[in-house]
Amino acid sequence: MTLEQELRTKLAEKNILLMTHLVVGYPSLAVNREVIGQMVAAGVDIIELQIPFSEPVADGPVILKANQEAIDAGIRVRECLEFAAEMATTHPIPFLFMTYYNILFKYGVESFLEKTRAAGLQGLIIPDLPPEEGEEYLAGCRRLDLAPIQIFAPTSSSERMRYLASQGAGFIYCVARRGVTGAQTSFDREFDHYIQRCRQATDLPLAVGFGISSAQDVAMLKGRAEIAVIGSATIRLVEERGPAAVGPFIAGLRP
Amino acid sequence: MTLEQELRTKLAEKNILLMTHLVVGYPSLAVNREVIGQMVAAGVDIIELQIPFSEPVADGPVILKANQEAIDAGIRVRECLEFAAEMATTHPIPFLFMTYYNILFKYGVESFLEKTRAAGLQGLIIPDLPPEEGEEYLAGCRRLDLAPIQIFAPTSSSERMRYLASQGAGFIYCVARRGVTGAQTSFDREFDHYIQRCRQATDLPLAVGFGISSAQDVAMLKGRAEIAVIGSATIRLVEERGPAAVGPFIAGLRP
Amino acid sequence: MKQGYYGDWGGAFVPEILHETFRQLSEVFAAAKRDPAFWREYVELMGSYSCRPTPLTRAENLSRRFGGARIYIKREDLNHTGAHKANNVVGQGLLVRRMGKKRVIAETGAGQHGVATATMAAKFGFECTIYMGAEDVQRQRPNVFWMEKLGAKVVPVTSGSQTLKDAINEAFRDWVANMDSTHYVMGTVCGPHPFPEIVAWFQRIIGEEVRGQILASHGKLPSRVYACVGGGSNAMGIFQGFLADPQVELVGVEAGGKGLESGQHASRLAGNDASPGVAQGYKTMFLQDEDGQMRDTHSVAAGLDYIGVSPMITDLWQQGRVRMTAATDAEVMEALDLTIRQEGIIPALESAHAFVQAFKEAGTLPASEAIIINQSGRGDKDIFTIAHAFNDPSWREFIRAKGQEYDA
Amino acid sequence: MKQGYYGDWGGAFVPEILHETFRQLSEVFAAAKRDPAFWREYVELMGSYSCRPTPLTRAENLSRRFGGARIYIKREDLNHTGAHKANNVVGQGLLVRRMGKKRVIAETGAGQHGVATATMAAKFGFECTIYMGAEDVQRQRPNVFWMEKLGAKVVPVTSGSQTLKDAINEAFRDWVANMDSTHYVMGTVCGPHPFPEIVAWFQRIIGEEVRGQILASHGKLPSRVYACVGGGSNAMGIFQGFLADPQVELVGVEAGGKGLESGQHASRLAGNDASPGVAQGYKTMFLQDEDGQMRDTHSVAAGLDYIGVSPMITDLWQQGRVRMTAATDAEVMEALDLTIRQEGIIPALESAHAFVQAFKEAGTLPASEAIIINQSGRGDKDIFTIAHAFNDPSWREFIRAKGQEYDA
Ligand SMILES: Cc1ncc(COP(=O)(O)O)c(C=O)c1O
Ligand SMILES: Cc1ncc(COP(=O)(O)O)c(C=O)c1O
Repeated sequence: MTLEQELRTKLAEKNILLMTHLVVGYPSLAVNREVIGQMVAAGVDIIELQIPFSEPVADGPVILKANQEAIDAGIRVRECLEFAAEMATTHPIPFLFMTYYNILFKYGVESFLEKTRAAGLQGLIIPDLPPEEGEEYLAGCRRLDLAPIQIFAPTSSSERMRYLASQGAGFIYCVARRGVTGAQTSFDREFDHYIQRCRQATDLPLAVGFGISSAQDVAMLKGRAEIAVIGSATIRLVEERGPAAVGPFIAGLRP
Repeated sequence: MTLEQELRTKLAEKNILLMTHLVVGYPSLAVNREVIGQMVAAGVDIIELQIPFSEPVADGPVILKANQEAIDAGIRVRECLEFAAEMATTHPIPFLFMTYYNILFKYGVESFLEKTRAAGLQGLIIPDLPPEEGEEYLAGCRRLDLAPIQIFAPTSSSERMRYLASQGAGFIYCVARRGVTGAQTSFDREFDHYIQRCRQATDLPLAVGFGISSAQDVAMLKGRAEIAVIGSATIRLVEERGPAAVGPFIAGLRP
Repeated sequence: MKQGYYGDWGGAFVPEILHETFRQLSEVFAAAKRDPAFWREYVELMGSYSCRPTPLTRAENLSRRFGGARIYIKREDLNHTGAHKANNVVGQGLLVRRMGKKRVIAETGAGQHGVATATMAAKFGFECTIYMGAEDVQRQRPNVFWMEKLGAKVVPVTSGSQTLKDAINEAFRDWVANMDSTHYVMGTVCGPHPFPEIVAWFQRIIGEEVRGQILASHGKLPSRVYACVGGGSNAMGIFQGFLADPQVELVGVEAGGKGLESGQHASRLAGNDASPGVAQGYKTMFLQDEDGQMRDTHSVAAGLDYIGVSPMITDLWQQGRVRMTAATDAEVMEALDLTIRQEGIIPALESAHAFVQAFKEAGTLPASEAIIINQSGRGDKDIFTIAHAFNDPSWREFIRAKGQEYDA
Repeated sequence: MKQGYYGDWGGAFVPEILHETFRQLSEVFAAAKRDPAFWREYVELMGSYSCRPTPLTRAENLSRRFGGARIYIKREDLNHTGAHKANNVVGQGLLVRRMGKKRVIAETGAGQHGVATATMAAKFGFECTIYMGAEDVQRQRPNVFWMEKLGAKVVPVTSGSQTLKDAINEAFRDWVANMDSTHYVMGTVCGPHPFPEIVAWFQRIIGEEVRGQILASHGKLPSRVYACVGGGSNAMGIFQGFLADPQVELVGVEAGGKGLESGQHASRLAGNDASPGVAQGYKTMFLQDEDGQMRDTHSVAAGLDYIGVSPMITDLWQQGRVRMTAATDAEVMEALDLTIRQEGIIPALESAHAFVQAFKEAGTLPASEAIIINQSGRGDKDIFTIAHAFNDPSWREFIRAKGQEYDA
C-alpha cells in the first residue's frame, strides 16, 4: 500500500489527519521514544522524524535550537536511521524523514534512501531540494517506493504547483504562509484562495503546516486540508511540561 | 656711549665677558631680583632678560619650561617692562631684552622699543626676526639708539653674515651649533672655522652661546670670542640649588 | 551543463517559498545584463560614488626586496567603505531599484559587507537589516556602530557558531518571510544561483580595469595574479580579467589559520579537510564532518572564516585553472607588517593572505615578469584585531584607560 | 608685495639657523615648479598610489531634503590614508627626494597628517619622526599605532597645551638641529614662506579636478564652494579652482566649538577673538591674549583646533573673496548624522563643518544652481571621538569589556 493509499484509508474514518514532528536526539532518544509513544497512543496519523542538520535554513527558532542541541549532544545520522527503524517497527503508523539535502548527499543519496526504505519509513520531506536539483533523489524514491513529499508555497504559481505535484507522491505539504516554522498563521480569505489553488493543482492529499497549535487551528483546517501538521508546538510543550503532556495535547486537538 | 663702546671698554680690562640670561617671572620676580643681584655682584657683564612667550620655538626644554611656568604664573609684558626698568636703574651693567617677535608686534613695535629705551635697556635679541622681516624694528632701534643684536649661525653663508652684521649693532650673537638652547657644544676644528668666518664678516664683538656651563667652556672661548653666554645653566642651577648658588657659580666661570 | 552550475558545483537548493523570488531575480538580472545602459549606469555610479577605477600601484620597495617579479597591487582598499564589497552592493542596489523593492537584508561576518550594504541602503533610500553572528557583533563593534549610524538595524544571531554561516541562515529566514518587499544582498559569489553569477558579474569590474592597467604599466600580461579567497568574490572579480589568458596563472589564497594540520583553519580547497556538500543553497566543497554537519572554522581574518567557497572557484580549481594555497595567521601578520613598513599600505587581514603567497613566489620569477596582488580591502578598520594580534602594549593601555573612563 | 606675503599676511619669521634651509627649499621648489615633468610625475603618483582624481559625488538625497541648490561632494576622503593630507605629503616627498634628504619630520594634531607623512616616508624609504601633543597621543591612539607600524617614531610633546601648536614648535626644534639630513613636512598652508605656497601648490590638484568635474556634471560653475578651515590646506586646495571666477562664492568654515561667545572655539576669522600676530614663523590672525600669548582653543575636530590660519586665507578673507563662517560642535554632530544616514558617506569631523554651512544655505539657492562641499577626509578614523560624542551606549560597553579583557 502506498503512503497515499494508507492516508486515504485513514481519511475514510477521520475527517482530518494529524501529522506530528520531532527532532531526533532532542532532547534525547529516550525522550523521543516516550513522546512518540504518547503521540501514537493519542491517535497521531503520521510522524515526521527530523534528522538534525547544522544549517536548518527553513526552520524557525524552536526547531533550530532543537537541531543544534541534538548535534551538540552528539547525535549521528547512523543513530537516527537506527532510531527510525526502531520506531517504524514498533508503531503501526507511517513515519517519514524530514531533513536537509546535505544529510542525504553526504551519506550518498542512493544508500540513504535504501536505508530509509529498509528502516520501514514511507517517505521524506527535504525542504531545500527542489525537484530540479533532485533527479537522483526522485529516481531513487520512485525505485524504492518512497514518497518524495513535495512542498507548495503561497508564492508558488499554479503552473509550478502542477509541476511539483507531478514529481511528488504521498501528499503535498502546503506551507501555510511566508516565513519559517513556528509562528502563527492566520486562516483568512487569502489562505482559502491559496488552498483552492493547491487543490486545483493536485489530487494528492494536502497537509498544512506552520504554526498549528490548538484544536481551533485544527478545526479551521477541516474541510480545507486532509492533514494538519503540528511542528514546533510539541517541541515547545515537551520543553515546558515534559513528554507526558504530549498525549493529552494531541488528544485535545481533535476532540 | 653705545653698547658696543661699553663692551669694548670692558674688554680692555677682561679678556672675556660674561653674558647671562634669565626668564622674567620664572620662578618669580623676587627670585629674578636676587639672581640678578648675585650675577652682578659676581661680575657678570651683560644680562639678557627674556620676556616669556607661549611659543618659544628657538628654545630648548629648560628655557621652554621656564617660559611656560612664568606665563602660567601670570606674568604680563607690562610687568616685564617695569621689572627691566627697575633692574637697569639698580645695576650698573647693560641689560638687553630677549624675546620673540610677537611680543613686540602685539604691543606695537614702536611703543615697545620706546618703553625699552625708557627702561634704560640697551638692545634686544629677537631670534625669530630676520632683518628682512624687521624693517620697522630695525628703524626703531636705530632711531632710539637700541642695539638690534643680530644672530649668526654655522649655517649662515659668509655673504649672509656680512648682510646680518650690516643690520646689527652692539655685538653679534653667534649660535655655536645646530639645535636649540641648552645642550652641550663641542669646540672643535669646525667650530674654529665657523668663528673665523664670523670674525671675517664683522668688526662687532662676538658672543657665543648654547650650552656653556663651566669654567672650561669659558676658557675655551677666550681668544675666540669676546662674550661667553650662559643661558640654561643658571636656570637649571636656580632650580636645583636656589638663587644663592648663582654668585659662586658665575664667579667660578672666570677664575 | 545545468543552469547555475559550474562544472559539478553550484545549483540552487532553495525552499519552494523562494522559488518565485529567485525566478524574478534571475529575470531582472538577465534583463539588466542585456541592457548596455545598465552596466554604463553601474560604472558611472562606481566612478562618482566610489573611486573607480581604483589604481594599480607599483610596489617598488617590495619588488626590490624579493628581487624577482615586479609586484603590482590592485587597490580595492580605496573603494568607498574600504573594500571590493562596494562593487557588489552598489550593483545589487541598482537591481533592487529595478525590482521596485524597498528593503534589503544582508549577512556579515567581519562587518565589511554589512557596512557596505548599509551604505548602499542609505544612498538608495532602502530600509536595511543586517544579520551578524552575536560573537562577531562583539568582536566588530566599530562596524556595528557605523551600520547603526547608517540607519541599518543590526540583528545579532545567537544560533549555531554565532558567526558568518549562521548569519546567512538567519538572513534566509528573514527573506523567506519578507521576500515581497525585500532583497537579500548576498555578500559573495556563493549561495544559490543566480547569486554567484550576479556577484561575479559586478566584481568583474576589478578584472576589466586591471587588465588594461597592467598592459599600460607593464606592457604585457602578468605571469601570476593573487587573491585571497573567503567566499571568492574579490578573487573572481580580478580573475575574470585573465580567465581567457592561459599564460596568466591565477592563485587563490585561503585562510590557513593555525596551520592546515591544526584543524583550525578555513581552507576548503588548499587543505584536505573539506568534502563536497550542499548547504546554504549551493553545492561546493565544505568543511564538514562525515555526517555533513558543518565544522567550526578559524582565521585571524573574519572575512575568510567561512565553511564554503564559491562554486565558480571550486570549478576553476578542479579544472586546474586556479591554484589554491593557504596562508597561516602568523604568516599573515608578518606580511602585513612588511607591507605597511615597505609601501605605506595597510591591507585588510583578508587581503594580507594574498600578499603572503605572492611574497613566497615573487623571488622565484624573473624581473621581466609582473605579478598582481588584489588588495581587497584596507586594514585600518581592523585595528582592534590587528593591534591585538601584534600585542601592542600601548594599545592595550589605551583601551584599558578608555574602559576605565567609561566605567566611572 | 614682499616675497612670501599675501596682502599683509605671511612672511618667514625663522631663526637664522634655518635661513639656509629655507633658501634651499625655496630653490628646489622653484625648480620643481618650473619643470613640467615634476607636476606630471606628481599627478601620476597620486593616480597610481592614491586614488586621484577623486570623484565628485552628487548628493541627491541631501539636495532633495534641503530643496534648493544641487549639492555635490568632492571626495578627498577616498584618498589613500583617508584625507586630502596625502596630496601634500606625497608632493613634499618628491621634493625631499630632489633635495637628497633622508629623513622627514612632521607635527600632527588629529594624527591624519602624521599618518600621511609616515605613509609617504615608508613609500619613499625615509626615516620619519612625528611630533604629537601628549594629550593628542592619548586621544588618537589608533593613529599612533599606525604611525608606529609604518615605521615612524612618534614623540609625545609635553610642553605647552600638549596639542598641535606645541607639536609644531617641537618639530621646529628638531629641524633646527637636523636640517642637513631632514625635511620638515609642514601639514598645512601655514608656517614660514615657502610652506604656504608649497602646500597650496600641491593641494590645488583638488581645485583643478573639481572644476572640470562640475562643468561636466552640472554644465556650469557652482555658485558656492564650502570647505572647512583648520590651517586652510583643503580649503586653499579647492578654492584655487575658482579664484578667478568671481561668480563662485568661496566659503570657509571654522571650528565654532561650544559657540563663538563661549571662548571655547577655534575661529580666527569668523569670530572676533583673534588679532594679528606673528608666531610659528608667519603672520596671520591668531587666537591670542593682549600680550600676544597664544590661547587654548577648542573643537570637537582635532584637525581644526589650531591658533592660527593660513595667511592666504586671511588675505582672501580680508579682500572679501572668501566668506568665513563657523560651525559649532553640536551642529557638526547633527550634520554628520544626517550625511551618514542620507548619503551613506561618513565625513571626518573636520569636513563635517563644511557640511553644516552648506546645509544652512542650500535651501536658499535656486534648484538650477550647484554647490560643492569639500569632504576633506573620512570619519571612520574618528570612531573613538564620534562614538563618544554620540554617546553610544553599546560602544561604551564594548570598550569597557575590551578594557577589562586587557586588565586581566
Ligand atoms: C577585505 C575583504 N577581503 C576579502 C574578503 C573575503 O570575501 P571574498 O572572498 O568574497 O572576496 C572579505 C570579506 O568580508 C573582506 O572584507
Ligand atoms: C580631514 C581633515 N580635514 C581638514 C583638516 C584641517 O586642515 P586644513 O585646514 O589644512 O585642511 C584636517 C587636519 O588634520 C583633517 O585631518
